Amino acid sequence: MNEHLDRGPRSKDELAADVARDIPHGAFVNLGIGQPTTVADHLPVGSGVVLHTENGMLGMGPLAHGGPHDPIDPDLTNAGKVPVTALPGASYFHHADSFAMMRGGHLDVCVLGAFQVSATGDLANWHTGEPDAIPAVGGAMDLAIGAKQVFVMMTLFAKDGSAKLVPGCTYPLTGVGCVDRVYTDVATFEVGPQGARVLETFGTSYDDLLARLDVPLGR
Amino acid sequence: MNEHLDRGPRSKDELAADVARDIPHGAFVNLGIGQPTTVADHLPVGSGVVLHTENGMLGMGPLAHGGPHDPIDPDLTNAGKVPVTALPGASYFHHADSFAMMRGGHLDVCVLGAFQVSATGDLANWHTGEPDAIPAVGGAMDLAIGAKQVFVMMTLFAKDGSAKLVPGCTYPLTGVGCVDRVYTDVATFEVGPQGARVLETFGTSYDDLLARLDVPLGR
Amino acid sequence: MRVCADTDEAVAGVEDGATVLVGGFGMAGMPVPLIDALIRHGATDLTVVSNNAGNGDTGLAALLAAGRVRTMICSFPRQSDSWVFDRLYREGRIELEVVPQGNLAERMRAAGAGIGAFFCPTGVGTPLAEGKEVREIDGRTYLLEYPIKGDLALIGAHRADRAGNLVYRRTARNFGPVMATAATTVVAQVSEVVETGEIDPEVVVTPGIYVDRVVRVTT
Amino acid sequence: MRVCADTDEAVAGVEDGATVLVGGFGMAGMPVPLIDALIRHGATDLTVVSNNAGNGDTGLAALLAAGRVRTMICSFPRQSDSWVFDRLYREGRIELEVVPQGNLAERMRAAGAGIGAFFCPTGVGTPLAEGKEVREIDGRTYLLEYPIKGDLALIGAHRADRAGNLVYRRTARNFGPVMATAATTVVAQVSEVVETGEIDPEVVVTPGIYVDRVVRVTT
Repeated sequence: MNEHLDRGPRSKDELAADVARDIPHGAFVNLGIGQPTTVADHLPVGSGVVLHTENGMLGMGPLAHGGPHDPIDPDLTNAGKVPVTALPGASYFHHADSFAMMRGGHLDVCVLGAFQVSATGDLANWHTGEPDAIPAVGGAMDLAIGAKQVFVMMTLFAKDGSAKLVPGCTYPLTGVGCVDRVYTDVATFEVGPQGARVLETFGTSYDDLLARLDVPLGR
Repeated sequence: MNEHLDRGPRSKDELAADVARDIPHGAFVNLGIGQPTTVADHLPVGSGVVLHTENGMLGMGPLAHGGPHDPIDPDLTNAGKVPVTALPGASYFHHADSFAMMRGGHLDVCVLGAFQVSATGDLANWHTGEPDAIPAVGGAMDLAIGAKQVFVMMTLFAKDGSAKLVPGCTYPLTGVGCVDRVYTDVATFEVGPQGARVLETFGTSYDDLLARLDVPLGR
Repeated sequence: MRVCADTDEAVAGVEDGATVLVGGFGMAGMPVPLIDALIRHGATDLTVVSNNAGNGDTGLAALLAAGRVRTMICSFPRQSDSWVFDRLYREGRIELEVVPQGNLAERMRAAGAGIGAFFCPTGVGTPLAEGKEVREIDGRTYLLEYPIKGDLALIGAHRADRAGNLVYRRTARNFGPVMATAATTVVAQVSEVVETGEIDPEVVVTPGIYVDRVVRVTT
Repeated sequence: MRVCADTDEAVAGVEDGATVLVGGFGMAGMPVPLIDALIRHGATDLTVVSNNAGNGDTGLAALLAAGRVRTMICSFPRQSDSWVFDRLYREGRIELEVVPQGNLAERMRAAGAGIGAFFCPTGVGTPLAEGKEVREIDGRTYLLEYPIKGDLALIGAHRADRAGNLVYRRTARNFGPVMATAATTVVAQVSEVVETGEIDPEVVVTPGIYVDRVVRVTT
């Protein structure tokens, strides 16, 4: 375990860069809507990473900005319904094939945001549990259980100071035991059947984390 | 019911022509290997009938004979592995899609051969039940249960004189209650939950059939 | 297969209480002109199956606003511009079944493929598993999911030939090919209708067997 | 994805006892050069999944004749030129599981799509239903069918790009796209390898994510 005490927490950009660094060369990857999308900007040239978007495409390129080389095409969007581009070697397929690809374990990595993650890798990221909220799951549950490895990106603490790495999720679950790694501003964790383990800290110490979190922490 | 007593039994050609006549205009049809294949030769020009072959094609054309307009292409065969041609409007698809099309009830008619058919529409056409026979089912069971209507073509009596329209099949079944019509040399029958009914006879009378068959026969 | 003169002819005959599958993911592949025709047609008490529950005030949102939809089956009703659905839902004037996006696709695929039900790993241990049959197979836990079948499917494709073969454009393909297999009557709006034989059989995505009516729309 | 120098490199690493999915329907799509390489490789005690059980004395028949196959899973072993299989079977030197052709395809599709099992109407009431779980759903009877997963798939396609995207030719497509989703290592022989980007993303049949090795063969 590496304690980086000579610095502050990771910025969002640094977090995305660190996730990008841990994606293997040539991996097939789905980046969830929101913060995970920014990981794409940090993949090195020649990474060979191929992006999957669950609305039916492999080989997704950067966002389209309407220039001569990246025209906006309403028939070409990502899962967030934002216009994107296609890279050489791309392919299109329908929704049943796209989710078969995901559910069948063919994607190497999926990066998701989260409200909470448990020490054993349970994920809560689709519903805050408020009684009057309109439930909307989209592809969250499919993404959570499909990829060979699931990475979560989040802040370790909510705005009210409560920890988001928890002994058991109090928000409604998206998937059980599905998360492998949790990348946060102040630390990276491995989670799973053996519980949580700290891999690296940023601007905080292992002992600080032990004190602030309600879960046993390997190191 | 029509008794045609002023003539002999139907020839194979006449039988195929009569089946072809009963296929609705524009129907999607699968013709089983063997005798059913000959039905294609009797479909009138402009019938609009589209042939499905379960190895992955709609819009199958006639057999390829190696001429300038029907070259033999080893990559284009029917389910009997015989080179065929493709008609305008054809499409190719893989085996899972092809059998999904069949199993999902999208074909209008399937024409099959049979060893035995029961009065309630059970079909036996894949295995003679001999203990040393190597079992081989191919697409027979999928075809039997998939189409909206299943037509059987066969002689009414086996070479040993035994009837092939029976109270219950003695050969191993291909499908239960799946046959709608049985076209034979001497008669056409409707079969199903209500039992068998004679629609037409050829060179024999309803009473003759009653005497020779072991099943109650509506008329 | 019929090429219709206009969208009103294309949606004719839909009955009150019908289940209507509506293609599209966001606006990509969304058949707005067909939905407009459905509104003019007047059918009510509908169950609508679509990935989202309407955007803004047009298309599916307009159908909802007209009070024609009793039940919405979708993966993601809650969007920044889903105010029509939100209001109806909060007023208790519409029922909602939330289905994970991949299950939505796979359940329609099952309907089209003649599959009676299937064991799916998505949603295990989550609130969406409530009431579903659970089974462990080969060390993994699955939920039993049932087909979703439509009376009518409205889909947006790119090009059709007169045999009903369809091709799509980029990620506008999404739910179209799956919905085309899962409904009794399938209506496709396209940008172009070409002669039969003008679409390469190798690139057909939806074979004509699945398509009942095609209408050209200008967008 | 790796473009291999020859077929020996393409099949390297297969272990004794492996399950090998072999594409093709008759000779269309049959990857004979890859099977020849598998024979040279020497792996034995194999389970082979293929529609037929070898024709003549070459390809799959030669693999059988070399004594490398413990179990054959297929729909139609008995053909006019299947003497190699016939002899091994009658001598009790090979096990046979006969699977209806559509179930063979759908069970491999399930393996590739992460489906744990599915209820299928094919074969109900037949000898092939023995030992299978039966369930009535919505008035129709179904059998529970389980996935068939391969360690290795050998398929014949037409053209590949360097990203592993594949297109097929005519009915040689058959089992290839399904098998490509269902095996841990997927090897495709093709007639041509083109640069990434030279296959239109709209017409890709097997996306590169499913393909591990490609080798060009001259036929």
